[in-house]
Amino acid sequence: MAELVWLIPAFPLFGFLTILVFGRRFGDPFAGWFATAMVFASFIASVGVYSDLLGMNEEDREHIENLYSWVPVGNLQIDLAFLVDPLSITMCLFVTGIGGLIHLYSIGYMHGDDKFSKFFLYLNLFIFSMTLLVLGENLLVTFLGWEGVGTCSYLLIAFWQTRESAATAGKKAFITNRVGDWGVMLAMFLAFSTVGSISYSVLNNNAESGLLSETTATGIAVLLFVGAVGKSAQLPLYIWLPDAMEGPTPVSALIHAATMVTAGVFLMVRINPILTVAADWVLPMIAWIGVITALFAATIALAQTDIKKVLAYSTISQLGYMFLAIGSGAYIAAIFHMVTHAVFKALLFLGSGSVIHGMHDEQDMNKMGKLFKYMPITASTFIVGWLAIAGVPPFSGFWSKDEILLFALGDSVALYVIGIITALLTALYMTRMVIMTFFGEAKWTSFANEDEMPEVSPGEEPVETHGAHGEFKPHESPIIMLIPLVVLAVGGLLAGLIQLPSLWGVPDSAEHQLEDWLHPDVAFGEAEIAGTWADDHVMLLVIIAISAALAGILLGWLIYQRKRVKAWEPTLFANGWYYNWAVSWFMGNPGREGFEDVAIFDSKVIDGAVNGVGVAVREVATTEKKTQSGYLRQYAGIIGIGAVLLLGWFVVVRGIL
Amino acid sequence: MLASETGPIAFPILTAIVLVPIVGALLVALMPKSRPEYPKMLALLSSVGTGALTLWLMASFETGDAGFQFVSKHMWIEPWGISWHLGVDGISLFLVVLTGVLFPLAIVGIDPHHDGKPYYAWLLLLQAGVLGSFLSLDLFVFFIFFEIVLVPMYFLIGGWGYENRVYAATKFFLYTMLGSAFMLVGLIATVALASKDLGKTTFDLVEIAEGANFAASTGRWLFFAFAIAFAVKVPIFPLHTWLPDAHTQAPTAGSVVLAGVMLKLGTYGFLRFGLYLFPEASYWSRHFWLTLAVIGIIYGAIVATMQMDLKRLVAYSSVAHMGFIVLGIFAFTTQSMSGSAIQMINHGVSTGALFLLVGMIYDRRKTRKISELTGIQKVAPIFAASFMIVMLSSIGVPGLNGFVGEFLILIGSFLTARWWTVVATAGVILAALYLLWAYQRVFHGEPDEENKKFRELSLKEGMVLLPFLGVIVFMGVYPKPVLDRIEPTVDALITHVEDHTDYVEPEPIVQIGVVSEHGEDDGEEGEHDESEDGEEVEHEEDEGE
Amino acid sequence: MIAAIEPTWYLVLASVLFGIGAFGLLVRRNPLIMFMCIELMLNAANLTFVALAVQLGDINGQTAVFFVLVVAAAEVVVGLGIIVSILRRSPGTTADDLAELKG
Amino acid sequence: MLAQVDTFVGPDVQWFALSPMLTLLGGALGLMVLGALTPLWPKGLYATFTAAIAIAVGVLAMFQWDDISDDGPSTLVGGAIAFDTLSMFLTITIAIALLLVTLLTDDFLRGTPNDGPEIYALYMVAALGGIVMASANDLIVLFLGLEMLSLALYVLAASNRRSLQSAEAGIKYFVLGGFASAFFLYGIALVYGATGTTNISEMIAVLQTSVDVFHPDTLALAGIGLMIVGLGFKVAAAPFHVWAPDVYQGAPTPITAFMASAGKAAAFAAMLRVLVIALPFYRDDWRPIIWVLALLSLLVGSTLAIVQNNVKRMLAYSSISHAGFILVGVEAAAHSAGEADAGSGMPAVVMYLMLYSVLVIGSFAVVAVVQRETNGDASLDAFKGLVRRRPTLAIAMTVFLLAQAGVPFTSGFIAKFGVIQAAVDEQSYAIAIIAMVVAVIAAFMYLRIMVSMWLADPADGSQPVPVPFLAGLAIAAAVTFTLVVGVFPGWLIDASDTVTSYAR
Repeated sequence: MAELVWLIPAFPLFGFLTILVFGRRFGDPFAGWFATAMVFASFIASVGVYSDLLGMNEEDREHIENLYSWVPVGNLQIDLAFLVDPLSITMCLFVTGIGGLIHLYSIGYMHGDDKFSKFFLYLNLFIFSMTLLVLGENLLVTFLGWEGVGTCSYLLIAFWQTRESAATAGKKAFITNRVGDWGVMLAMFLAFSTVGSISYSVLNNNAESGLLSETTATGIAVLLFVGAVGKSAQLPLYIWLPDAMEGPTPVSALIHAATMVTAGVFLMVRINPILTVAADWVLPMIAWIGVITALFAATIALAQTDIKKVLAYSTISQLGYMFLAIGSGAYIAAIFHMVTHAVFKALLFLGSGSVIHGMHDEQDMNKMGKLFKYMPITASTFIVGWLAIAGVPPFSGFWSKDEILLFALGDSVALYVIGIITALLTALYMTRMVIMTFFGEAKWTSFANEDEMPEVSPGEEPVETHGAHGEFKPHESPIIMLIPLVVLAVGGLLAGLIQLPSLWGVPDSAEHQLEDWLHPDVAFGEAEIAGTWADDHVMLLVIIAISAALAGILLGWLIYQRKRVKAWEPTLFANGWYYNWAVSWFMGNPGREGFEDVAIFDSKVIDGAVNGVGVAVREVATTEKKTQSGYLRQYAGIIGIGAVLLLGWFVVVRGIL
Repeated sequence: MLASETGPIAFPILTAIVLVPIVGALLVALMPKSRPEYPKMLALLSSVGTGALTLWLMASFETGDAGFQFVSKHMWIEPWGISWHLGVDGISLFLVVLTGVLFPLAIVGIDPHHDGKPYYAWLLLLQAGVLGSFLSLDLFVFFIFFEIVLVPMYFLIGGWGYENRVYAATKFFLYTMLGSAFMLVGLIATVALASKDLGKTTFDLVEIAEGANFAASTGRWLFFAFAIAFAVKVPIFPLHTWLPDAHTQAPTAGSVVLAGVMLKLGTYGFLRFGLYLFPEASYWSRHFWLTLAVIGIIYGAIVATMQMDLKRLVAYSSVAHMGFIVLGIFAFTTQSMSGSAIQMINHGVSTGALFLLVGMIYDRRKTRKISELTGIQKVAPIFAASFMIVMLSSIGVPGLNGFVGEFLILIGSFLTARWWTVVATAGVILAALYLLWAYQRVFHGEPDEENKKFRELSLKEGMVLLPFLGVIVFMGVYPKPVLDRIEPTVDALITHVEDHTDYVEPEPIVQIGVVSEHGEDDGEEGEHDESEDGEEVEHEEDEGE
Repeated sequence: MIAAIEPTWYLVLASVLFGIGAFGLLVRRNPLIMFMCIELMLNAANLTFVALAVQLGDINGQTAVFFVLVVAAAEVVVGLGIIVSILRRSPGTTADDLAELKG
Repeated sequence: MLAQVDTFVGPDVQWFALSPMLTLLGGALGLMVLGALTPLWPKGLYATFTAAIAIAVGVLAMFQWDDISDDGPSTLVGGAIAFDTLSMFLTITIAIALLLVTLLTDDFLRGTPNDGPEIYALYMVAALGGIVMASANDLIVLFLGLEMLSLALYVLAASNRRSLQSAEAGIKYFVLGGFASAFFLYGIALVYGATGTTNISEMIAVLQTSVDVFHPDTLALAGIGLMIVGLGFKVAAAPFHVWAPDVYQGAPTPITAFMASAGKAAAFAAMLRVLVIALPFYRDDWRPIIWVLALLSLLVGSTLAIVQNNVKRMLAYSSISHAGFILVGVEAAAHSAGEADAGSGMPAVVMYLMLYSVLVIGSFAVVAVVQRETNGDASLDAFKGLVRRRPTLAIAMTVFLLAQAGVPFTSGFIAKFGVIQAAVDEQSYAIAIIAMVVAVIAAFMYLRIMVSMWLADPADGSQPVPVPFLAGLAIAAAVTFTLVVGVFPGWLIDASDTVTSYAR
């Protein structure tokens, strides 16, 4: 049923339109159920297509579904077409799958919000755009989804738009992404001007068949990477993602952890032949940006107190890993980590959401602790996510991260070392987070006691729900929010199975399933690992990786639980190396002043010139006016002078000369 | 009076399209003062009639025909060789339709503060003038319509505008008149010089463009005489400063029309009378215009960011958007020019809608100051939503109309004007900056006392906005029907330029290479391949392989 | 035998008269005198006509003088009428007093 | 000698060909005599009589036109009068001006001591003088016509005995006019000395044989210079324009209208006769001067106009800048003066004259009507909110102003277009562009008047302006003419194109 692929985006679109019209009548919670149903329907459609592809033999697993001719002008023939192949379907599966779960979760989370239906309106629009993005057969369709998800992200970050910070964060996200889009658009232009088409099939074919010159390939690759950096929040454009946590937590989970932010990685994999043809400095550049971002974000995550901020920076860090993978030519690994990360990061976010929910919208970890007792399910699922991201076997994170590091070592030792250090830091800050939230002593009670002071009239329902307040106990979230947690926890545990390495004890049939599945897509670009030193010493690497993870956890345990070691959280980290601060300072001061100057130039100089002409004419006229003095004899004089001048001309100039 | 009617329709529809509003205006003017409601009904009637005619025109337009259709030509001022020569082609068609549709909406949607009668009369005259200039194929006829448009607009701004209206109206009138002063001289000179080639004095655009060939230097002088007038009208940096004042002070309908169709007179003039009459000169001077266009894009956006007044902001955004259109025109590729042609429509729709919305804001709050507006989204979500959609289209978000035009312009310009395009694309970022910032300040946040009373979109207003939103989405999702009608004309125009210059339009050809082990075989022999395998490849693609 | 005076001298004289007339118009305030200066200029023109007619041996130049004289007479009538009407209203009015219209 | 005297035969006079002039003459004299002999005629009858004469003149001129187009141009009365379409075109123009001004005058004089035949008689004398100027084929005749016109206008300008301004206008006009015509006459004399004749046809013949480019005749050149002074004064071209604003403002409004229309037309006709027709062989000498005069008139006229507050004065300055426009046409005509293909300069000029005459009379007519309400005040304030006090009047004025600004679909645009076209055909682009740019400055002045009519609120306590029937008729006629010609100018262009085949 590959030709029915259009159903995948169709369902969420239908949901969007329906809610657009009837949203208010559906209300809470039906609108939510409806939207969720739509996404799951689309998931089922994906599964259908997936099974269909499975049925085919490998080389046929590519189908272009052409809906209609979108922008046809001269040689530029752009169709609204979908490309069905293992990669896009893989993306569809986890986008719609995880998306569905998060929809479900949101029904509980957003319950009671007066813009309930609007929330699901945006969510469905997002899923629609995201599926377009991954299914697109050419860069423009992808870009359609690309901008679509960007817009939804803007709308959802600023969902609670009455909050100044939320509105600003939304704007910031959109504009920062635009900077990346600039690259994507130019990449399209370059592709068209050299290749004459922007459809993946043509581009990749030309790359593989050598029709694509190295310079062009480099150009396209780098420009697209600029876009990816924007969308996937890498250095130097990551600054929007931490602020994006202003949005409702499900949004953070869905858009800013699981799906949208991975679009950049997806795009890189999608065009991996071009990356391969491009100049030999492109891939290392990507790898280095990735790994540096990973380390950088990890250090920042180490010192955050806002539970969501920690997860945000950890997301950036994990995305860095994926780009490290891309840069090392490990496209499979990148996708693998994307999937596992999507699962456990969504899990963590939803978990944190559940915590925040239970703590009455408290996000500061300094006011939490000991919550395991009050929300056991949330806590235990959260712990699964923690172990997964920390890279403890057999949890999914371990497998994907390990594979990335393997390839990184195949590329260069430096990358590997930094990767390992980052892994250690990851384990550390996640441990810190888990302990501060679920273990240690309950810091919120003290707040509660404070609030029991008489001036707060008992029974009054607090309007502003920021910060833990009196007469409350952290409570476990409703079942509807727990189901997704559990499902994802299972996923977080098992996701590794889709791509097991060839190790002792792993049945051959289970090995490298993802690799085999994605092979047609990445065959050209995938780096060759077999035979390298790294490949020969896999076992050793595994041990190093595991020890790093455990070291991180142990360290965290010593610091935050046992308090044996003093916590080292420099303000430099807490403030994110002051990078964000510097950028906003630049925008706010020199940037703004520059704009001001231009505006002043416009009103003073350019418009001034125009009005100046008018003034000048008036001046001339007023001086002329004096000659019209009204005195008869002066008039006669003027006439006489005129006559003399004329005679001068005629007699002297024309006559005598 | 020799008459010649061609085209599928028997009666001179184009002449009718121009005359109906004039008649309407006269009738409105003759209405008795005692019945204040009649003028509006009458104006609506005539404008709707005109709109219907234009729609009929679009319906019966021959797709794929590059030439002029429904041509109607009558000798008018014989001794000067001037004829009433009207015709429509792919470029002008949609501008005519836009003009036909925009006015009824403006008349329904916005009621004047006072004196309905003259207001509607001027509005209808304005419509007639704009339609006339879009349809005329005779230099003289074009000029008189191009010029007459000033008068009703002057009175609309001056009579129904805001605090600074007289200043703005006068500035608008004189500035534009100054531009056309040069055009008139250039126009007459063109005819005089062409008469030597043609052996007769005629103002007929087609005859001159096809028959006359000016010496390079002469053509350039003449072209610049025309170009000044168009550059003021567009407006191209640095001749733009009349626009913010005119927009800010004009009544809402005035702004809508001004942004919607009148600015297009400039860009349309460039296409029809610049490139068509003086291909050599316009190609020779392309870098000059490209540079000004790009400056306009960036500059307009930057200045827009700093505006305190919503209308001024939108006005400066127009400067930026029109810059894109000029860029596309002077890039001389099928994509870019088609993009410009379609972007004229898109900008007309989006910016027209924006001004409509800003006008509604003003009617409710009696202020356009961004600083005095806040939190409107909370009190009027539907209003905010419609504003959001229009804004996104103006930002150029894919799936909405604004993007299609900008994308085509840029991707086409990249072929011939690479570095200009690179800079212009950055303008897309700025567009997001100033609009989103303004949106945040006006709609986000908690509403204060005054803004709490902000009225939600009324049904009537919604009905007026609906067509705009419909077009915005449709053109973004399925622009093919429009492009199919525009492209042949654009191609013909480019061929015309190619015939008169050494310019050859770059046309990238798709090739499919043989995938070998590691792409060892050099792309050279592939690069310079002939086009036929390119063709068949395209066919394969259409079938979806 | 007295040497005949060259016609050229008459032309010079005429131009001098014309100049005097013009100069007088510029320097005198009394409307009547200004008016007389105009007459002087006209007669300078007449003199030129006659002199040239003699020089060219052509009669038309002299006939022209008669027309001019008639015209001059008519001017006297009109001019005096206007001037008198002003002087009657406010005696002793000079040309410089009539400067209400200006700018 | 005596034998010759016996056989003396006067020149044969084609009385019918002279009928327009004779009609006017008869009308003037008749009105004077009858008016003197009979008691005061009933209201409006003098005007009706004059109007009838004007119409008759126009109709007769049409007849002449047919004859001329049948058997070509010729000269009358022993070559003193040129009998060609140029003169007839101007005759018709002046007749139209006379007609409109008469209609306007009737009500204006009501209740003033001048409410008698004299004014009308003077109109007709002036018109006659103008026609003689336009059709003179002899410089002396031209001078006579000029003086007829001028003397009549002097009197008319001063005719309002109640107003000191009128008297001041009269004396200024008279003294300066006399001054200028002295220059003109002296110029004629010098040219006569150089060519030995005052007859234009003979002059052309003489110069054709004798003119020597390398040793130009200084006498003739000086003469030309002096004549240009005289003509420049009459057409109010800068720097000889100084009289115009004061006189136009001071004189009674209908008379101003007559000066600005018939007076200007006749003067420009004379200029064409003297320079373009009589002295084409010196065209390279005098064309630059015309160029400069045009430039100065355009600049001075439009710039000074925008800083005025009196509408009459504004229109005076605008008429100066219009003179500049017409001079652009003369300059164009100069390029091909005397050649077989006379170019489009002269037609453009004469057409401009006719169209502008109607426009300016219309404008002043509105001013006159408004003045009646504000007892003589013609300042911008007097026009405030006119659209509320009398919409039709405001609309009419708007039409006239827009036409003067050269907005399409009005006669003013056609006029400007013709002139610019003529200039461009002769490759004098510079002056053409300058003229168009200056027109923008002038437009600002027209906009100012429109603003006070449309956008300013009427002064409180201002009553609706009553429009007297005949004046209304004149205004309506002017508006109709302006718009009709603006849309269908073909016939007029055809007519004006014939003036290039003038009598030589």
